[in-house]
Amino acid sequence: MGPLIPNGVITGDWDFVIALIIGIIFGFLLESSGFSSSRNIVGVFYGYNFVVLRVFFTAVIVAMVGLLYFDYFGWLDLDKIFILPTYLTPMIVGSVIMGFGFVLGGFCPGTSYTAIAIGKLDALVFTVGLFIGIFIFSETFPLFQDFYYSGYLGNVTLTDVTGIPAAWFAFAFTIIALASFWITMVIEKRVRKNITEYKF
Amino acid sequence: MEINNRDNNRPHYINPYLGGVLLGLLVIITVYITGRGLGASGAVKSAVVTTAEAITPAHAESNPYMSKFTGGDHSPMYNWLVFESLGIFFGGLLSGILFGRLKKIRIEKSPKITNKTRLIAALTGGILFGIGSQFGRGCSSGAALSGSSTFSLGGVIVMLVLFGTGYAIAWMFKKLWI
Amino acid sequence: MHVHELNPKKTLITVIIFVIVIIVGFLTLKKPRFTYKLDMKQSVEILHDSSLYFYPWQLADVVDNVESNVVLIDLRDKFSFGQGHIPGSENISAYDLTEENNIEHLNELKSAGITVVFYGNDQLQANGPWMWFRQTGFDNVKILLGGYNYYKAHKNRLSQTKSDKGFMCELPRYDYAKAASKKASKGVNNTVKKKKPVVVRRKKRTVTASGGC
Amino acid sequence: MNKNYIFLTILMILLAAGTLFLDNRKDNYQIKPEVLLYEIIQPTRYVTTDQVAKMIIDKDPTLELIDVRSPEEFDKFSLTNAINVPLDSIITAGSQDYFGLPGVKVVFYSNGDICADQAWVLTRRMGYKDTYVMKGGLNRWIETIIQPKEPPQEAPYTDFELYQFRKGAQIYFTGAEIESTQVKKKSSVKVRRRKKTVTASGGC
Repeated sequence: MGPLIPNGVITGDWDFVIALIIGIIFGFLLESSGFSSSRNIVGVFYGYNFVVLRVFFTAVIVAMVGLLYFDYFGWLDLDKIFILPTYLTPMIVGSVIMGFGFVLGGFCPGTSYTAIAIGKLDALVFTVGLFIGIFIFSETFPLFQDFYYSGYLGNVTLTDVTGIPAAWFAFAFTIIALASFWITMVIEKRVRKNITEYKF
Repeated sequence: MEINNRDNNRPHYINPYLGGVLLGLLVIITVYITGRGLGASGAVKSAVVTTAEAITPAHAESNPYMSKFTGGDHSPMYNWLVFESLGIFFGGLLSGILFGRLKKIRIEKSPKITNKTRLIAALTGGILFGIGSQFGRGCSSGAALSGSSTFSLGGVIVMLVLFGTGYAIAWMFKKLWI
Repeated sequence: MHVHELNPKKTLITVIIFVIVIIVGFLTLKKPRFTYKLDMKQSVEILHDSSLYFYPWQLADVVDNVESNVVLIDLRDKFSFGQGHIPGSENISAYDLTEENNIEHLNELKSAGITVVFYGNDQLQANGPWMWFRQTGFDNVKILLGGYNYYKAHKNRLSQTKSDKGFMCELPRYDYAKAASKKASKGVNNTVKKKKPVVVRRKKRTVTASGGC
Repeated sequence: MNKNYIFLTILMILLAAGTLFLDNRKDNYQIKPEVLLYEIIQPTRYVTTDQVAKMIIDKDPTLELIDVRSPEEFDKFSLTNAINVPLDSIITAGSQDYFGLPGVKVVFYSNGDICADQAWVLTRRMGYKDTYVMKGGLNRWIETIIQPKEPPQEAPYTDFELYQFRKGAQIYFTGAEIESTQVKKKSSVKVRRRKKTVTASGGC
């Protein structure tokens, strides 16, 4: 049955309405979980607030497990969904750069939109930075075009690379995530004792 | 407890696990409907291409990166991710109103730094994130969240390296936040 | 208050709804009607098994009702069937093969140990269905070599077809290399002649063994 | 600490562990039996020798001819640019590199069309799309392209058009403009003999 749009169950005309609705839910969830505050987000790196880790890992394990069940029930064909292509080296380098941007800026693109919505000036500046960054990238693209396309492995999943069934990855991720929830709880309690409470 | 006194002033957030479960279900629904996951940085890319095209169309066409996204029947802004990002904005607004967080324009920062420092850091962070997201084929929501949910190797790599770098360098910028 | 001291009621409710959806999924899960019983390797191997092919001369007994353990199934449409068919055969059009009562009927024949022979106008028409039923575990299904057309042309001398190769449609009817390039015909001609006696001897053995293909 | 969290943790572990027991029904790449049978019944996979000849003459880059006969037969004669993948080795990993390339039409052929059709069923079950069978095989190739017969006088115009095309194709493939009568006789003599020769190498 699913995915609906690639299978033609829903026509492309509804694309943008659906995009808007999904975006609204996404934004609502990000904001209400506290992702509109950069100090909340960055707290994950200093141990005083693990909200990012909790939301993110919970979302990943629920989605992983859910997709596997949906695939099994025949509701969703996992072979037909888009798999993010892997470009090994540029992805690693890009993620390192993003890591710096994350700690410096305190947002990622999605969360910065919600923070603009509730009136955070730093989020607006961050988004302007995003714009400039992508512009710089496009302008200098010819310089590292070869690098940009290097390390291409195709649209591979973990199963394609390792041969281990996806369910084992879902299970391992779940265990890691749940363990980290309990461990970070202890860390968070300890760190918060020595920290002056911050305003949101 | 000292913290308890301030609970009344604290903004009300939903339980992070509730947010996480709902977000996970949203990813499933999104994949179920569209066959691909969520994303956010793609909208800014569309905006960049559109702006460049509006100012100097010839330049945008000749740029090997931007030309990948120009030349369709519609403007690059007529794009799934742009609409989704608009939705993110309005969703955030809705939640801000509901939970009383929509206030006048303000800057959030550590009390130890000036507004200027914070804004410069935010701008630098934005620029770096913008460049990095192009190499990483997506940002934390597009690549890390949706990518790893669909068991993509690239998605997992982005997630691990992104957070790993964060932890590795966090001590350098401690002053910005605490 | 730490988040772990709050009561995650809503989270619990959401997760339970999620679990209920999964349980509903399990309850509504239908067992697939067909599964492959042979893997790819076995599916290739059966193509060499001459006992899975039904030779035209074997038809003689079936038509004369001597052999009662064989059911012929005509996969052509009703119209062609009405115009002429092998006596004693049943008609299940290829388009209706998966209908519940037809599958049931084939299953009954299978459990009764009766051999089912598929045929179409030619071997090709029945080839796909034959392979499919073999692969999905109907190990009583065979295919009639030559199909109805061959039967029609030879129906009065079926027993003599043992020595005929006309139904073996995979046999080359021409010397391709020679037919296609006339310039080199002389050279090829010589080699063929040399090889000929050796080859003829082998022929008799091979034909019956290697089935239609 | 609320004990509901412990409950949630256990629930999530159980859910994740449950996925380990979902047997992989799809055999990860094979198409469903129902779909396979449905496509088997459709005649859409057949292409005529004329279509193949036209594609070869046009040097159609999307065409990929696969010869499923034995290597010996392949060495003696094969169609232009065909690749030899004997039916027995069609499921080996090396052979599968030829199938499922985007924008490429794979056409199977053999002496007749049974082996090619069997190759089609096997590859289709493995999920490869855009695969076709040359109906009639090389036997019909010779009859229609290499030694086309002139249609009778009362035949419709399209038959003559087709005949014209085949004559052209004949010249293209044989490289010779000889009066066909003589050739026919010659080859028809050899044909009988040849038949015996190849029988030896078995089916396909």
